[in-house]
Amino acid sequence: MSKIDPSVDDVVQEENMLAHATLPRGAQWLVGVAALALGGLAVVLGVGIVGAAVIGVLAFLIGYPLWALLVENKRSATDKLVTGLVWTAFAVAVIPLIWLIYTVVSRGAATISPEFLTFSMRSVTGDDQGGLYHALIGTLIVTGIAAVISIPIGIMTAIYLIEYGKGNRLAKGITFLVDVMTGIPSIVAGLFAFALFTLIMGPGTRFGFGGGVALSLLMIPTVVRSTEEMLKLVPDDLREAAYALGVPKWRTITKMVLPTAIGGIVTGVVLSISRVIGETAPLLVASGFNPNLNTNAFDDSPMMTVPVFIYTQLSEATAKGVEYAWGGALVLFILVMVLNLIARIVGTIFAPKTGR
Amino acid sequence: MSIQVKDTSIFYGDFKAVEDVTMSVKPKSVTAFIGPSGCGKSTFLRTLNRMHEVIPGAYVEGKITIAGQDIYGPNVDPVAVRRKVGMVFQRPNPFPTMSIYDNVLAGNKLNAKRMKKSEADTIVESALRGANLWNEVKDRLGKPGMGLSGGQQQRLCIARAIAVQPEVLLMDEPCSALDPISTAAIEDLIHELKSDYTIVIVTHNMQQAARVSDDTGFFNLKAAGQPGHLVEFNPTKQMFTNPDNPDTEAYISGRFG
Amino acid sequence: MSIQVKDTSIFYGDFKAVEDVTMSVKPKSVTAFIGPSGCGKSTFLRTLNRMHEVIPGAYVEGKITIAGQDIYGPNVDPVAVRRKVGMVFQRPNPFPTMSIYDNVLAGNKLNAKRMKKSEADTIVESALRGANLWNEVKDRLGKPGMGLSGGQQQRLCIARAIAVQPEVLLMDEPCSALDPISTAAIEDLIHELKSDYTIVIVTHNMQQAARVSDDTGFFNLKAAGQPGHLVEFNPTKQMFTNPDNPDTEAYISGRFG
Amino acid sequence: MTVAADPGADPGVDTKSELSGRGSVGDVVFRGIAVTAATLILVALAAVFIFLGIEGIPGFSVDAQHYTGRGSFLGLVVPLLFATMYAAVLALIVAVPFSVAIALFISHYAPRRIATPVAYVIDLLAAVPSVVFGLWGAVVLGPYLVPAHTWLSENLAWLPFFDGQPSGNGRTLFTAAIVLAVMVLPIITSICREVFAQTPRLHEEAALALGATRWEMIRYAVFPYARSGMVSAVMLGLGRALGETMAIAMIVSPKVIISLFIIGTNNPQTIAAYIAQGYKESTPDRLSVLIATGLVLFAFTFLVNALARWIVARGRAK
Amino acid sequence: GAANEQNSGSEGEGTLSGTIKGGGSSAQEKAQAAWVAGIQDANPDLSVVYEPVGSGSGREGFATGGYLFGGTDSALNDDEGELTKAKEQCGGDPIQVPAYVSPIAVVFNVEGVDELNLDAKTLADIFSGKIAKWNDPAIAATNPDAKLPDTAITPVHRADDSGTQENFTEYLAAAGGWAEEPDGEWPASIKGGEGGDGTSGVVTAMQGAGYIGFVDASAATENDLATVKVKVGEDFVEPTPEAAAKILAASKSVGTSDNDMAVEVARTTTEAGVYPVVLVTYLLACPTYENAEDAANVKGYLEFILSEEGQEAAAEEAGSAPLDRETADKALELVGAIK
Ligand SMILES: Nc1ncnc2c1ncn2[C@@H]1O[C@H](COP(=O)(O)OP(=O)(O)OP(=O)(O)O)[C@@H](O)[C@H]1O
Ligand SMILES: Nc1ncnc2c1ncn2[C@@H]1O[C@H](COP(=O)(O)OP(=O)(O)OP(=O)(O)O)[C@@H](O)[C@H]1O
Ligand SMILES: [Mg+2]
Ligand SMILES: [Mg+2]
Repeated sequence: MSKIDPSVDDVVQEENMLAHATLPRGAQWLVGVAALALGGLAVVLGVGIVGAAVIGVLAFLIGYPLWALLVENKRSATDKLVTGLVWTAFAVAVIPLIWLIYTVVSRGAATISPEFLTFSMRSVTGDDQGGLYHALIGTLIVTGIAAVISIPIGIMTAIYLIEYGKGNRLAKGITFLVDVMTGIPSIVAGLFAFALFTLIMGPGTRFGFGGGVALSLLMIPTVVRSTEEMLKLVPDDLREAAYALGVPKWRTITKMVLPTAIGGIVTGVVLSISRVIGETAPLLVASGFNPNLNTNAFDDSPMMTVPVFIYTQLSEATAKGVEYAWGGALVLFILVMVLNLIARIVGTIFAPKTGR
Repeated sequence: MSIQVKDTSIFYGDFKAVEDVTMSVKPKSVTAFIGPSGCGKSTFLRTLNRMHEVIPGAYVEGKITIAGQDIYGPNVDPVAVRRKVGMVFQRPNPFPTMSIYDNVLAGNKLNAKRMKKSEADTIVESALRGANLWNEVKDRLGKPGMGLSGGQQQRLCIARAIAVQPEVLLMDEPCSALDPISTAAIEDLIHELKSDYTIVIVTHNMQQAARVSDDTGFFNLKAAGQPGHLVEFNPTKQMFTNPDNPDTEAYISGRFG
Repeated sequence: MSIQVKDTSIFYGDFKAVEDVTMSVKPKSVTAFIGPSGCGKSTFLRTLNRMHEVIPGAYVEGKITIAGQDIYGPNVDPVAVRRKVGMVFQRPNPFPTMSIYDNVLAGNKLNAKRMKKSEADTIVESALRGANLWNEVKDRLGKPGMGLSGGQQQRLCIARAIAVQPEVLLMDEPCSALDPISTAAIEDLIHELKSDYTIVIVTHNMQQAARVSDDTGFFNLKAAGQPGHLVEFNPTKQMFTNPDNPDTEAYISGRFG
Repeated sequence: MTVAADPGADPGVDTKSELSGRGSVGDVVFRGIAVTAATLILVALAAVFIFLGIEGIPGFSVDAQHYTGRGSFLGLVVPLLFATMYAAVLALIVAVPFSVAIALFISHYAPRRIATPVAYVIDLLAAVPSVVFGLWGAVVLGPYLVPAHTWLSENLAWLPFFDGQPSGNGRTLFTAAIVLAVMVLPIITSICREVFAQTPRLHEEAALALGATRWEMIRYAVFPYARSGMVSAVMLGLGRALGETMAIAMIVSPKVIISLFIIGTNNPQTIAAYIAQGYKESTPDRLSVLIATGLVLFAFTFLVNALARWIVARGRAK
Repeated sequence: GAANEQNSGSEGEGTLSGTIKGGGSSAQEKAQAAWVAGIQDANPDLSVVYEPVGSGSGREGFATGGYLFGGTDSALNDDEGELTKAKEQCGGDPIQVPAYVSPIAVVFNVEGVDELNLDAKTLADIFSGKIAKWNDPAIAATNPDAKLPDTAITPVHRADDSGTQENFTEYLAAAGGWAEEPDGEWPASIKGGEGGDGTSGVVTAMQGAGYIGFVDASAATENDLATVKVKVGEDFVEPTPEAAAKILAASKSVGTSDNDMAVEVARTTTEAGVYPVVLVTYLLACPTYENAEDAANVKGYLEFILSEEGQEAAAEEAGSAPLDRETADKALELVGAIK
């Protein structure tokens, strides 16, 4: 930036200091309308809705920064381009999301009924009314077991990595292994749990606890990584302040560090539950299939879960099966929605109070 | 660059932090703001380069003109304002991932102007010398800026701000983490810079205000929870010898007494 | 609680930050450390309550005894040391999850000490009064500590430190973010506390050192990159009128000149 | 504690007891628990590895008929591995820019009123079971993308990805990559969003005060700060993409081949889907082959992670 | 029966009680569901669990004792020692009896074509990719009246390892000169074509125009897919249960012991009205069980399956062909000896 000779301090110079030409207010709307018009024109010319949308978006993405480039400068143009890209990315990505959610909700809602939620598939044939009560309970139990195993191990491991291990060899190794763990294919986790319990409990053991173990294998790395990230964000200042008050390290961690990070940790944990609650392959292998209600996760008999319910219903390749599958999907979806809601509430209650 | 402030009130959402300030900062001079903690000095300073509005819900009422132009006017780009009105913060904030060298050049790089290595080196050296940091860091320019002590970090931030050669320089207690030698160097620097820049500084150190500033503004709070307001704005000499307002006198003498 | 420091050197991994310090801090007195930025004042202060070792790779050589006991001795619990030796940091750092009230009580609460509400209230009020913050916050004790201004936050941290009634109080530039009124209050507080506690303070403000301290230690750097060392440790009066060492005189007069 | 005796006179028998290590039991226990947890992970992983080894190693050399007509284990696993990697990379190419953009959108661009529900909806998406993704991809999205397949093969056939006869029902790697991208998007987005939002205000303000535009502020203050978080987010996404089983199995019409072509009826088969589709009818020998491919996938993620780690470390050293 | 857990199956008065677990063929899933429902309705205190984990896992589970009974689409043999293992586990020759016969329908989706007649050779050529267009002379030869379009044929196979596929390729090999070894896995050497995961995957794939595939006949009916009539002798036969049921009588036994009723299906039969593209699926059980309750339960369950009532239930639920009574009686005799 060339320095303006400060001794020359006249109005003209002051004018060009800040009053470099800017786009008029609402320029984005103007460009937006123009892009929309272009898209509309494309529709009229018979390009098709998707093509027209692409044309419209491109017109906006190019037009807006271009205008800024002509009137303002390159940096402002870049900024506007990125802003446009971010909004477009959001809009584009939201399409499949909304579409998927819409499909699940609209197709699932037709299936869900009190009977669907309270009946199992015991002795259900043909057009009999069945339900996923047994699978829902199974999912809660199996996921619960996975959570009970993974959350303490995951959080304590993250604590070890951030608070104790800082950079030592074991910590480095474990960080690495946790990364590797994220790459365990879910079906391999299932095969592992199945083989493990075949060894311990006898051949062909498929039961709830096995499913829980398989899922926890998939869940732990997510818990560790997200907790780790959150713990890293707690400033060292705060730890030192606590130490300086004569607080032992473990109390500092449990009473100060964890509460400060709890919002993020809970989000991470819920995310990791969400990630495994819909796992199908490992549960198919490890906790099996059962049309009956089974509430004992340690008994050597299979425990049905919602994803497996969905999968088996689908594989029947009947209209009823497909309907039940969508119903199951919606139930799972609502389950996670509730979990998320709880997490969100917990997160807000414990979030650092910045006073802003 | 003269700065005119008229009937300006500053809000954090519903909370009015500063009320009804009117003042006129002379170009190429040093203006100091003093006042008790929480009276809104930092808040007010941040409105002068439109940094206040980056806090969600924060807004400004009134009119502030720099060099005759309303910086809150409809066509004004806050980015352009901030480029012309540099700022040094109360707490040092070097960019954590950058080396010392890159930290100093951060502002210049933003302008996406290609610089020759030699040119860049010159800018870095002169900015660091200006901030009295050159000798301490010249052998480790490639090291991260966060590895410095608090005082060194703050001087790095000052170097970073002056490296882009703004026209106005706002400083929020720039020396509060500095030792006397660095402070003196910065004060000297302020004296030097004054011939090129308009400087506005918030300070708790009344001697510092007395030493470096041409004009002084005294902010006060009527009571806790009330908005801060400008009690008196006068040439520093007059302020420290013969203030208009009895509150000012009380405050200043409380310090010296 | 007298503090004896003998032949102490302080390291960050391979980097020796402070070299060969020997001094004797008198009980129930105020000792100030001064010196240029980066000379290791903060580093040295943090070795007095074993806070230095929380930085990975950091270690201390030499012998430091408090009340006759080697605080780096084999059987000593650093936590117990820190409970006896409180600390206030350079940058205010209230706990973000806690209200003002809980912040003051943090030392007790984090240690899971049970106490009656009335008892807690008393501690909070007296600590906040001591930090000259009571009037400003008494109506919003339940509000988060982070919502205060910088100066208010620092006073909150001082209140938090004195709330646990340590025997030694270390302060690292506790007033660098405070306005004169708060500073004066803190200085008064230091005077008061001195009858109960041994106080060690790092400050850049030489008048402050002169005003509050009984003894002063001057740290300096031979050159950038070299370790800091203790140049002179003497009663404050002597230090400011007739220092032993010409470097001290230069530094002090540089400030006043 | 003001009762403490004059320290000059009393060098402190009682203070000795006060400073010595009583409080440390909690620390030792807590640390012990943490170390145990960390070690448990090591043990679990070792167990998986040993299990895969014991069950899988025989699969390296069984009767040639068990290698899906590929002759040998190597002939089988190389195309599978290629496909696994290929599908994951395609998915990440789509997902990463979108995830970062959406995370930025939530943390820095959108007004709060929009950002909160958007974040919520995206978190929800992480919960959609992979069978549902598979179902949706095969039944809803695939047929919908058939025109896109045709268009790509007509207009971009000079690229090896699109050079050939397009599928008539969209059950291709192209569709699967998009579905996979939608599946990993919430994972990457939510971690990125979290780290973006945690960028210290001071650093953001430092950049803004230097006259940075919003984008420049993000580049200077947000990205550098978030870099390691972003890498681990992507690694998590990659992990999921590499190991995804049901969705790919349900969507893609597979074949054990090495081919870049992604819009036809013969798409490269991934390891996880291969295992899922082979394991139900498997005889012991066949199962050992399947597990051996799982072992290879496992070893491969090991390598990928080592590589990622190395890249991050190198980036930091600069 | 009712599915509400609280008041399920209160009408029965059977005496069997306890839980038995079996597993295997997923093709049997629907039939098993019907049988389970039937036996549980009759014996309210009995729980039968059938896990549709796949024939391979089912045989493995049965051979290692994880399952008390198994269901498999391909007969237990000793290629990889499964039979030996099962013998050890049972302490005697395992019982292997047919459960039912299920027709496999060849389904197609060609615009403007509602009926299609094909012979085995043409089918083999279509699925191996040798015939690539719908208007190929070989197809036209058996369909003189159809308006066959000049479009590509996409044959759909199973992407997973499946008993249906194994039986279908067996048919192609035996009757159509299919060059590959019949197997549950689709041969890798065949270029082109499309794979679908499970029956539902094939059904989904059949949305594409110009597609031809094969699924369990009940799935074809359920999803309204057009089916091919297959040439047997001089006739073209539809995949009906009746036509499929006749196949067993024409097939020869290949059992490895007296307890083994495995047959080699007569794929090349020319008998009128017999449909040779079928899946014969088996039940596995031990001749003796350590636990008397298990023995009684397995025996009771298998007897129910083989009874007329059981066969009827499966036919209704899964569209399978009931066993002819002669076969069923022989099977019942074997099952009746379980103790
Ligand atoms: N981000 C914020 N949101 C809401 N209120 C704020 C915020 N920042 C500051 N305040 C409030 O605005 C008032 C003025 O604060 P400000 O930081 O401007 O004071 P100051 O004069 O700079 O104090 P100090 O000398 O301690 O830095 C105070 O009451 C403070 O609590
Ligand atoms: N965490 C750390 N790791 C490595 N070196 C450090 C660390 N903290 C400080 N140093 C170095 O140790 C030396 C002493 O730093 P220290 O912060 O103690 O100085 P100071 O006298 O307190 O300075 P100031 O007055 O600026 O606060 C400096 O050279 C500094 O760069
Ligand atoms: Mg301030
Ligand atoms: Mg310091």
